Amino acid sequence: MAEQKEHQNGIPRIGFYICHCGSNIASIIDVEDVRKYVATLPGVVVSRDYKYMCSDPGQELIAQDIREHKLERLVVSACSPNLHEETFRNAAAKGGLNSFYFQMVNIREHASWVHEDKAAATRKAKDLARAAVYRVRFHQALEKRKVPVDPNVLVVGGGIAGIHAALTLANAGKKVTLVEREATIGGHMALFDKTFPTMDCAACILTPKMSAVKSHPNITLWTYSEVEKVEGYVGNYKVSVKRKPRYVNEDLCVGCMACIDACVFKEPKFPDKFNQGLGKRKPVYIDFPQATPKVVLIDPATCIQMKTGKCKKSCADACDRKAFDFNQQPELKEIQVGTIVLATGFKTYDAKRDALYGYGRYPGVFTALEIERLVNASGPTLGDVVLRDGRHPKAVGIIHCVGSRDEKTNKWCSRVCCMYSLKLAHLIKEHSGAEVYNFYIDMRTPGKGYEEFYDKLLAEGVHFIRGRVAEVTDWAMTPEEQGKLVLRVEDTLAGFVRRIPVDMVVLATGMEAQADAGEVRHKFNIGCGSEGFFQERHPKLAPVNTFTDGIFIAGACQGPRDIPDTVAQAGAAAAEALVLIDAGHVELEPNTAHVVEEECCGCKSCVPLCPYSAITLDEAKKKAVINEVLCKGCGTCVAACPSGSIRQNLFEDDEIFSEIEGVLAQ
Amino acid sequence: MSAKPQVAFYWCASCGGCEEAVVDLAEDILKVVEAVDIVLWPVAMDFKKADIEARPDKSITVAFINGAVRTSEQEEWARLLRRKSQVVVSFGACANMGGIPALANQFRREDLLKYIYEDGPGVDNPAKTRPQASSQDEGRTLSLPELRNVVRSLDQVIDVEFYLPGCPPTPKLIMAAVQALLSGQLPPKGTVLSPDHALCEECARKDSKPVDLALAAFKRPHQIQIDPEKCLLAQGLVCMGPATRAGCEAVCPAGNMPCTGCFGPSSRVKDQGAKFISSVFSNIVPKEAKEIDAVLDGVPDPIGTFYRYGLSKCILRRKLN
Amino acid sequence: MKYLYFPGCSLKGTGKAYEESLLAVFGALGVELQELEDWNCCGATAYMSVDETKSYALAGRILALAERERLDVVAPCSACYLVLNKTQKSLQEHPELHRKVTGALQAAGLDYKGTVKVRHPLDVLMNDVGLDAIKQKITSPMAGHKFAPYYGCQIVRPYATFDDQHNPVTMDQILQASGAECVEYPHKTRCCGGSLTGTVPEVGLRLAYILIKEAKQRGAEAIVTVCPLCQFNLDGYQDAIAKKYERVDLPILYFTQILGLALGLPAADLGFKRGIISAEAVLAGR
Amino acid sequence: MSEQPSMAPVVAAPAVAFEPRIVAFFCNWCTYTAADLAGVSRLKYAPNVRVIRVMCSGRVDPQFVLEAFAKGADGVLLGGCHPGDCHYAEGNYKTLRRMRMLIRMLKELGIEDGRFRLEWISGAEGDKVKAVVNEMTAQVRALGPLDLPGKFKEWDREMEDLEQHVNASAPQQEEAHVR
Repeated sequence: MAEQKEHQNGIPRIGFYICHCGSNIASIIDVEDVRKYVATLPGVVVSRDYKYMCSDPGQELIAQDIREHKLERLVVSACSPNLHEETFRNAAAKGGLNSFYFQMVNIREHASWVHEDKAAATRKAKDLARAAVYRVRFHQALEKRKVPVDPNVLVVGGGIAGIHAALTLANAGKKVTLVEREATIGGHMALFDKTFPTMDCAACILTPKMSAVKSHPNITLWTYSEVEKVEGYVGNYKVSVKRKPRYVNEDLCVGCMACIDACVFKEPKFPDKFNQGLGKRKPVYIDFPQATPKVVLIDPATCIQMKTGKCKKSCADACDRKAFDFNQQPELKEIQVGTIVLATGFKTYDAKRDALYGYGRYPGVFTALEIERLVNASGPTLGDVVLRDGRHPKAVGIIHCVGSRDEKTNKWCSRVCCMYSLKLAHLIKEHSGAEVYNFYIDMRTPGKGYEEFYDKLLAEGVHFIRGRVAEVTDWAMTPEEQGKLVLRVEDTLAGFVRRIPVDMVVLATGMEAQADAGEVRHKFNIGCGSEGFFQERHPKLAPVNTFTDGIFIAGACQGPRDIPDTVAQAGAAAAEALVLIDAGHVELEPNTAHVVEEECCGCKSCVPLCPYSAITLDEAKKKAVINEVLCKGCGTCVAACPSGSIRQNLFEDDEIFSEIEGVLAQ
Repeated sequence: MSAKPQVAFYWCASCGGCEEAVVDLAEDILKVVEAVDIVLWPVAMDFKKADIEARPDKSITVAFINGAVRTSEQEEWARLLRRKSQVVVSFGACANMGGIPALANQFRREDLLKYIYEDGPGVDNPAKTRPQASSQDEGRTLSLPELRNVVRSLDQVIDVEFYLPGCPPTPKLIMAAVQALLSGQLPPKGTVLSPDHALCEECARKDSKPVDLALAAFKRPHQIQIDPEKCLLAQGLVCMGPATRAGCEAVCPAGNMPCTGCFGPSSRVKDQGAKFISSVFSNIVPKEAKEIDAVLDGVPDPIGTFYRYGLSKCILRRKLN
Repeated sequence: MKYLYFPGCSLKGTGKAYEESLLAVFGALGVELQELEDWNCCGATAYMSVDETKSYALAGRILALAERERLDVVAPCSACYLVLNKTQKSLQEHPELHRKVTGALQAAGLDYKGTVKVRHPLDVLMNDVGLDAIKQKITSPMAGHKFAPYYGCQIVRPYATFDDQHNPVTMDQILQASGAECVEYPHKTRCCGGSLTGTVPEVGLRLAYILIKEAKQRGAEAIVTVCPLCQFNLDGYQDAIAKKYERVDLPILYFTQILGLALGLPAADLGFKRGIISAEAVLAGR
Repeated sequence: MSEQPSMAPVVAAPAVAFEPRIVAFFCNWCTYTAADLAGVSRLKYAPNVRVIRVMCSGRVDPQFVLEAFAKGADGVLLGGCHPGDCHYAEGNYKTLRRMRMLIRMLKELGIEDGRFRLEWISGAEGDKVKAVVNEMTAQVRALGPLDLPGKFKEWDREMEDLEQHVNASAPQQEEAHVR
């Protein structure tokens, strides 16, 4: 339906369109009423409602009206501009109208979806439409800014996500710098023995990719390094990376490990972080045999030479390539890239927080990651599943959802724990022959071959008890419980409380954001959700984009996910980066600010307000000047210019004042 | 009727400073007198209201009206002169923005009258007598002008063509305005007859203003020894210069006093006080509300500081109560 | 450091040993306790279930009296601590209730704005005094002694204000600071039997028996607690437990008594004589 | 002189219940996104707020707040990213500083506390949008209508008689200059 009329005394000719969005909008907002009302507003010559404005026919309707009715301005009432502003700008352009003669009204996310009172929601829709109609009169023709995109890419994080993204980009011929905080790439996946549900060996599928990274001519691999600072904007980022000292020259070391044998500590003595503290290592070490790069490093906290300067340095003597350098200093490197993929991963939940599960109090309680190392053929026990006192467990209880789906700790489902618990149950049973009990709230096995894997475990005779474990205790109430850990649980299928005595308890700890995710996101100027994971631009339609253009996220830094999903997402992030690189340039919103030279008095009030140093004082003219390339369009200087001499495209004073007037006019 | 342009001067709620400013034209006033016929100037010449009422409408070429409008009498005069004049020039800060009298918009009329006629320290009025709009005396009815609830700028009462800013306008600006009017080369209606950029442009201290003021405290002029060369804001003084229209040639800063904003804002700014706040306070040092508040305590009278001449033209116009 | 002291009925009656040792210990640590004047019954848990609003008013009166002194209130009895905290929280969260209660208080010439903080002695020792300051004043460490630290239910549930809800450790750390050892005691917040010993004795006694037996089995020479009702239950029913199950004979002490000894205070000032099960072994050599 | 009650509230007891009109300025990156999230999550909240989108809370000129009141808003809500979280590094600190002064000014000019509110709401806090909007709506509803446009009219009514009086003596054919 539509109202049309001829217009009118100097006010631009405005077309107004309101979207039903199926029933998303129309079931709450009386779109016809809004359409009729807006038709009465000054300047509006066409007012229409349509089922789906964003559809091709919807857009065509606009383009046609622009031509037929000589529309000079366009207002669309639909969903959030974050979703479809671009769509309707294009529709305007198709009709021959400058894209920026357009204003979008958000009546779905901000009205129909959040209100129940139809009359009130309709009133609100009218107010918002009127505001846009008032505002759009003042819009000006603008062009997007084009800036070139540097084809080099930075990938942060060398887990499976970062590895996959780096290789994808490198294979496409782009130069990639991969920065990893630890001494080796591989991330959490390198800790695993097998991967569910196919049970293929994690090392077998991961290590070829790790060495491909190392040898790829397009990849520069910087491990033991951290990003210090990021400056610039999409297409043009300047990144400072700190390379931490290994005290071993990376270019000289060939990973023969003769130095480790030669170390003055004859036996490994210090807790081995890679093996979750279950094994020991020397002050000079390599995380694991397939570490990439295969370069040793020295832990300055335990190395005698580093601590006292009084060691005979047998390690250095054993190195025939003279790779040791006890005076190595941190090095700051600067690189230029156009896009960045963040794949900084996750951390596991601290099991000590669930005091009743006894982690840290009872030696028989383990985290899942510790078990991953115990069942690993190259782990500290070479795959032997043993308790901390060396005994072999006869019964093992796996508690699901530790630090997941819990009002008191983390509310979210960590998505991987059910599946890895099944995997560990299988491996523990296989390696030790123990009885294995899984204690679960719900079994969540949504994935290809996942449910089948669960079926297989049931057939293998692994026990499944549906119930959340209340506590793990060493309090024996019967002689059979003596010397055991007892899991007290309400079996919700059987309908009574059970006590299951076991020798080993495995806590299936959930996934959390990295402890420093908050700092990292500040460095890269992206957001975090309330759970602390990096925030994607749109949960469905832009899952690897962030609110900062040119910065993409992949893997568990965005939220809990398993390896297949992580790899898929890493590929997606790489593809998004390639889109920018291959386009060669990006178009930036023209919402920059500029100083009107003849109005400016050179008071400098604006200069210190700009976080990007885009404003400077032209010393000859004594006027402020804004560098449009550096300006990101926040408008802080515009609001603060005491003589109103700074303007901001798309957010001009008269645009906002008329929006205020419009939204309140009755 | 003479062929010379007919000019009227009138004053509403004002201190007389604007009249002084006309006299300050010095010998130039002779040129003015030669070029025009003055048909009304209560401070200097003896014309009556009846003389004006008797004139045909629009027979006065230009009327210069200074002072804020607070009483019914001022309103009546303003409306009368509007009717009789082709051009009305709002003259000086009080006519333009309410001026100092508009600070009364912070108080209710009743509270003001009560204070002045009853509670003030020097008042001896046991009968609590107050002036009445109409009263009887020996059989005659005496009337007094009504005191309005709101102090208004001239353009809140009548339509005006031009504005001469300042408390008072400088002789230079007055002379330029008169010449423009006489020559008939008139700017668009609504123009303020002074340069449309901020005062810093004209201030000798401008170059000494650091890029980043980084203010951690505000001072009042009596609290510090003011450096005669350095930017006053940089010394922690509230100088309204950046938010005030140029044209006075920065006479106050030249006299070692901060600008108090009498020229009003630039044409791009609706509310001088709000805009000044936005500019100067955005850049103070602290980041926490509590610490910010401690800095703001250094400006004990925000309205009197940011709207010293402009409360009538504040977007909110007056205190609500 | 100065606090208001709300003793409640227990510390003046069955829990006299708690009061004596608490006052002695706080005195030795330089913490001043000023007894709240004209205090009344907190209403404990029983009154809440009879008439909630009135019981809030009853506890509200205590808070109102305390607010006038502008000091934090120390409530050593677990029931008092819980009731006062609950009242404080409920008044804060429910304006209607707050209005009713202040109405009642105003009728008695009182008022309550909601500013009082109710503190537990463990909280004060840990967070205001500090472990380091305590350690510095230890003159006769309790080396060689092993205790089962028992917190009971009320100081950590439902409000865990200063310690973990399921595995509180504050008392463990204070006992360790005094030189003693704490046995692994997973029963530390399990029910002591509470009022059940009076109403359903077979359940109450069983619960108490488990606590005592487990503590002894784990090598503790005494259970150390913070709650006068727990202390009374566990100490007073050991004969009945002996008749029904077995004789355990484990002393039940207050943590302030142990800390007092370590601070070098004379046992006579710490109420040791008041216990039913003799604590001779703990006092040996002192 | 007679006392005229022209400073009294213009609005008599309204026939229908008073529904506050609140103008909100939300920054694009945090609070606007949070409002979108509230929508996507189908949270329900009071329909009294009208959002004006700005890129950063730093773009919000105190003039906008005053103008919103003057044009009839009963309340003004300003939403930005949490301190330290600004998409533009520090825009929200600048907002906070100038708005602290604006708050003082509003107080001096008799605008009640609850009518202007500055809130930090991150893109993930859809529930906070709901809570803040509901809370502020209730608060402003309790304060009653501000209705500055009505007040302005009411204030100027004291000039009407005289205006008519002066106009009455004006010649008919002349276009009167008075407003």
